[in-house]
Amino acid sequence: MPLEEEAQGRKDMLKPIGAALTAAFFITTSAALAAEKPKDPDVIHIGALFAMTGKTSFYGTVMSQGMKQAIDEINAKGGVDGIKLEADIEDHKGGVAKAGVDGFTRLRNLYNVQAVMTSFSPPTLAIAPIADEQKIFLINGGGVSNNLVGASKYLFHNRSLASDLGHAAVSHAHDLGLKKMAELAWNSDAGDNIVKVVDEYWKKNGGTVVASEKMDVGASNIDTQVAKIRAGNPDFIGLWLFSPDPGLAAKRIRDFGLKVPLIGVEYTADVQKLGGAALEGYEFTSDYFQPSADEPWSAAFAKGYKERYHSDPDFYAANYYEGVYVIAEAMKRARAEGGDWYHGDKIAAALRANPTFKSVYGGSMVFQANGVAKKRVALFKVQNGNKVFEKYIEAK
Amino acid sequence: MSAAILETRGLAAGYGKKQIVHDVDLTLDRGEILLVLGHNGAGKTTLMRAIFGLLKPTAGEVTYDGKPIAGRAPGDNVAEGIAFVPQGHGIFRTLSVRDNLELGGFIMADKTRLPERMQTIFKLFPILDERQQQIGGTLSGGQQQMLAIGMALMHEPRVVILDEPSIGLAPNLVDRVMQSIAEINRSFGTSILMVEQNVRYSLPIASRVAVLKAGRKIYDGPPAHLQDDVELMKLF
Amino acid sequence: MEYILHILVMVCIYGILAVSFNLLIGFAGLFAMAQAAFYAFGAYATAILTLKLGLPFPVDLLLGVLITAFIGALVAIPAIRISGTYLVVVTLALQVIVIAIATNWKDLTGGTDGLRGIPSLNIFGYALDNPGRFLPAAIVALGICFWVAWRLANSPFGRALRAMRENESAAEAVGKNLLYMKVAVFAFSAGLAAVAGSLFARYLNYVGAESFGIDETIYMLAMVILGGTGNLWGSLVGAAVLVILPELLKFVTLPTEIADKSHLIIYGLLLIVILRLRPEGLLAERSTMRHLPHVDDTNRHGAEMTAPLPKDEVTLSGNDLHKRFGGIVAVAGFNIVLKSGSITGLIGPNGAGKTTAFNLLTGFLSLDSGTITFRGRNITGLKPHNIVRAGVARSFQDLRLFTKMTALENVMVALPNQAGDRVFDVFFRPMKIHREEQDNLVRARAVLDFVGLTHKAYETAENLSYAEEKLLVVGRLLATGAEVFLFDEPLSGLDRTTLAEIFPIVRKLADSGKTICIIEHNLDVIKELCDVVYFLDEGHAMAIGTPDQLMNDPALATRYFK
Amino acid sequence: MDLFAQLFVNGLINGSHYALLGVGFGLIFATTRIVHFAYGPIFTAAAYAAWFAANVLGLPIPVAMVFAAAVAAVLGVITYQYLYLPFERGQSSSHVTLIASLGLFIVLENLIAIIFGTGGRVIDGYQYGIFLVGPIYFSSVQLGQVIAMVVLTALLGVYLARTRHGKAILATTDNPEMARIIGIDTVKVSRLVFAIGSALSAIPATLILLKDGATPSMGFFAVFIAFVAVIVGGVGSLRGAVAGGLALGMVESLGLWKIPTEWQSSIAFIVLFLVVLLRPQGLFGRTVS
Repeated sequence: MPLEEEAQGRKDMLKPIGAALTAAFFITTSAALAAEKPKDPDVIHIGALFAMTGKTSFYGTVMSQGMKQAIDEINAKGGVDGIKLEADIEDHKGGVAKAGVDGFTRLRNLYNVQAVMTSFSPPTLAIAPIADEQKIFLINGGGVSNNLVGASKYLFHNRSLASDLGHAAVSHAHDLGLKKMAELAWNSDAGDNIVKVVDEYWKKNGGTVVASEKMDVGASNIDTQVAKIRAGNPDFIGLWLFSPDPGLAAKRIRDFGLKVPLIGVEYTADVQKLGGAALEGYEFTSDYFQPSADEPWSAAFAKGYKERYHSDPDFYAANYYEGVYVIAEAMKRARAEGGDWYHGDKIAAALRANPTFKSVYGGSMVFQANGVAKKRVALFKVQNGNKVFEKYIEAK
Repeated sequence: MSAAILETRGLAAGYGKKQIVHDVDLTLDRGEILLVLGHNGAGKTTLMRAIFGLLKPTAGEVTYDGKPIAGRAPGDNVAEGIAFVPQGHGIFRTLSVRDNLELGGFIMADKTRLPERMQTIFKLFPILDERQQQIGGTLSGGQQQMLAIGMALMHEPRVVILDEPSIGLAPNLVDRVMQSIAEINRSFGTSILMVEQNVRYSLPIASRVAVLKAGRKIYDGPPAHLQDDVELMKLF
Repeated sequence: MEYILHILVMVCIYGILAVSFNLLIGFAGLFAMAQAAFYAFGAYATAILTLKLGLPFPVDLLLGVLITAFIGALVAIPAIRISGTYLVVVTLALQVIVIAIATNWKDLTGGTDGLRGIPSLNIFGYALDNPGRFLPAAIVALGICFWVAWRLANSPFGRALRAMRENESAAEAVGKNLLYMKVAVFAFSAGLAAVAGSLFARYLNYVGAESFGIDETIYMLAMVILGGTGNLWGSLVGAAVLVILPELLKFVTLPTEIADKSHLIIYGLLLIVILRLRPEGLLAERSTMRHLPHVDDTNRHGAEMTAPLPKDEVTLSGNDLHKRFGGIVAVAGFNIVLKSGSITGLIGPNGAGKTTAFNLLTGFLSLDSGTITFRGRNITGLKPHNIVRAGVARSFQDLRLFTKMTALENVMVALPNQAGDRVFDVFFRPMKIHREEQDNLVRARAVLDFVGLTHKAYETAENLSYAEEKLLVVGRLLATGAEVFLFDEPLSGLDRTTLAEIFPIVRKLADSGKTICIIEHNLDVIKELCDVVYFLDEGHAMAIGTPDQLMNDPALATRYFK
Repeated sequence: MDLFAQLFVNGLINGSHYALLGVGFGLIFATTRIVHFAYGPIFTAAAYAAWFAANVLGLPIPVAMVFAAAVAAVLGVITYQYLYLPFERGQSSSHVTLIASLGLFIVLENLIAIIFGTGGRVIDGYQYGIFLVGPIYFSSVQLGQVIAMVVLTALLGVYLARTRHGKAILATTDNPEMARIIGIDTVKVSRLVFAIGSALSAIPATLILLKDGATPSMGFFAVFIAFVAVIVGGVGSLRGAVAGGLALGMVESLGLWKIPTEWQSSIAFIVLFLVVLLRPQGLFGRTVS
């Protein structure tokens, strides 16, 4: 990568940080001067629990790619105050609690990991009590289950949860004046959580749910579900599914001759690949932002990713990429406090002390008291095989 | 060329740790019916299986036409003219009589001769002709045994090994089956190695008899001598 | 190091699972592929009972075990009717259905999100909330579960289980209640798996459906097969190997993208290689009799085993028995009366219905019509094992020995009224069982003496010679302590010398007042041995008389004797 | 009523797919008595082979299908020769072979994920035709699934009944020892059924690729449903596998008319459970003693 460009990227990425952030920086730095000399580890191991094998190992691939890109970038710039980062990735086999605990225990014991990137609900919920006890900083950029909120006091999320995404999606449908909703959801925590939120909102606002169908994660045969949805004669169809299933669902729905709007919460390259033309006009809410010239960090990330992995970054790659930066930044701040800083609780405290972080999607994100980063949820529409930003949706 | 077509020398066989047949010498001469008598558990079936290659002998030799064949795959033995009729239902129970017979000629190189062979067998067992399309498993016990023998004859074997063809048959049928075996031996010149328990019906057609007891041969000679041997006859 | 402690906790949990599974697969021969479902029941019971009802330890554990054991007992019911591949798929289906329920009954189970916040185990205010603290508890639990399984496997009940595995009908024919045994072993296996489930819930403080899927059952199956079926220590070894191996493989450093997948590939290959090298498992099955003391060969004789009974009393009688199979009449209007102290022969051509008659008399086939009485008591319609207990035992033409058990075990398993056949007594009256085992050992040795197999007592049945097998059949039948013995061709295939050994045995039995009925083809034997002979053809008795009378009957001669 | 008609058609289509999977798996199972779990990843490999042929080599789809069948057949034969046969020769119990098969399942599935990546694969630019007959929808691929099932099972039926090799297969299925006695090389027959059964799996695999795309884990469901179809229909019967597959597809589809769709994956197993309990030999099976 041309050094010049990289330096430029770094300069750009500093710009959007507001004055408050700069002020905070000064405060922490001055505090550090007063504190004792920081006790540093030789290497900072950042752990990860991803779906490296099994049905959903697609996620593990993109998440680990985003993560490693960030780590390499940060190391290239000298790491965290000169300490290099290292990624240690463990496999939770697509959300198996026991595998998650196995991996988590390894990470802590073999690498003295203090910060772990996690994904999927069951393993995250299973490690949460251990994280509490052992004071390990956790950050989740993938799981959307509302149950994750508050599972551990050290658990943070740099992605919007199901409630926010689903809420935004149906409030948009409501704005469009649609009345009859049919929904197709994953038969999993992710799908269930959205259905719960969405149904409640929709019924409260005078809509009817004409069909509420479930599909297994990665199921190939959803003709029955689509037939039942069609029989409900809906005004629109909510796709509470995640990659790559919205693509498959859209295709099958259009095949069946259903022309009503499709509104969902997910869009990735795989979704587009499987959905193809059927996705034209598909609208979805996401906390993702289009990499563009206006958002130099986004653009730099997307470019770097493409160079490394020969494909466009996914939303999930971006989140875990961003997550590493959050960890690194929080560590920097914790280290600035001096002393025996290299502990998950210290890192979490540093995050809570100043919950504003730069987001790879542009602007900044603020971690709320419940650990969830408040990101702007935006509405996109697929046009000519590309997503086009429409508007931000305020949570109501 | 020696008179023997099939010969074993010091043959031993068994299953796992259990040795069942010990050191058996048998000689089947061309054109004769060698009857091997013995009770349940005497090792008759094990011996036949070891000769035919369904079971690997643990020791000893088997020669066919002077050529060693011990431990060879059954398919090779069939191809060279040995046929085996196993105990019980030696047929394919889910297939028709016709299919069974055709399968009996599976290794025949010249498939055009199948119909002709089948006619020969129908002549021997007319009932099979009548029941060509019937499924094997639905035949009566006697018919099944005839079919089993018919299958073995399809590829014109020079030696037929029969393992207790009388088992499970009513006495009048036993006689009928034995007569057929004698007729096969007579009209086709097929050498026959037959294992039996039923002395009454099998002895009359035998050219020579061997007696097996606890896996060892205890007698080998003409049937007449056996009948005279009171002690031996008491075995049965 | 905590990591190692964690792995050891996992070894303990899977050790319990593998041991419990081995009871079903290895000992009872029941290939039920729903073990992870039982595991799930235990885990969810603890999760739900502690979270929703606030029940304290060990109430949740005990309730969970009881509920799961009950469900296990229910699963035994299909296992009565079906076996082999069909049992595998039915239980597999059950496993899938249970997990679907766990996933879809969201109010109770939390769906795929699962249930979290299950309280850690707390022993006297000391929370077992990390691997180091939990491990002792896990070891204790494994120890207890292993002991329970071991006790069961090595009890008379375990012996009966193995007999059932070897041959169900033969086990029934020596008086074993298959339904009871299957229900009991399923209940125990499921209950033990539930202990593992409860531990799992307490250890992880979290329960989710994904932990109990079909791949878990398969994982446990691999542990049992790899360790060696029918060997409980093997299951522990299997569990340890299959828990530790994947962890070790993680130390094989590979590029991130392919590391975990490659580890699985290596794991799969190693599994195949180990199975190739040791197809019988790492630890093969051993006779459970080894721990029994050998009894001195003091002169105990069979004579003492049977107190003489009064003779010439009618014991077993069958009246107007009928049985059809589809369109074929097997038995039609058969009447038979057996008397104590006499030997009755049953002859007739193949297909005459002799064996069918035995099957009817002993409950192995149900009658179309007719009645069977034993000493005036109507025993029509009783299950085979109850008929044996009433006093009528039979042997099989094809022997049906328990081939992988020793001669001694073959006999011991057949002894009547064993308290050790009841799982309650196995656990709650150990001294009684111990004494009884000593007595039974003596009795079994006496039976072996009686049939002349003392020197083969510790030989596995499959390694016996044919004649010895036949003798063992007789011995096993004697051991049932029945009054009436129905022998299906006990003498065929035996040479003169062996016959000479057996004749006095049979005669002695009759002299002691036992009732004996023999199916036989050998007329010499009939002549020498029998008091009365029934000539059976076309499903009923064509003639009854002394051997001489029948053999001189010209009508019969043309039919049968020629 | 429209819904019912649509669900009926769906059932027929999916049933055909299941039936074809069942026929391939069942042929192997009935003849060799091997519970060939690795049938799953071989099915997956066939889908990827078709993808490779069509997308990378640019071959037309029918040719890609044939290529996939060839790849699957080779994989099947290799599996038999180097995995199952040594176990068979060592006289291992069927359970040991089953675990070994699962081991191979793990190996192959992960190998495919490493080679082809974990994302889904579709044939670029392929668009199937869509038919809307009144209220009933189906696509050309789905039509293909039904036609493939009818044609291939008919061909297989004729092959088995009429040809020398086919009869050798039937004979071995009926009684392997008797087959050896009449001179059939049962090892060769096993190789043959592994080749045919695996090649058959390539057809539904390619159709699924066209319909939904391929993923490395697609084989798990395939082998399971195949196994279930065979047991429901009755082991050792071509008719049974077809009937079992169709019955499963129908019950699953029509069952979901009233049952919530989250139970989709369990319906087949509930059917299996009931069928085996009530009629252990399957719909068309004969009791195997």
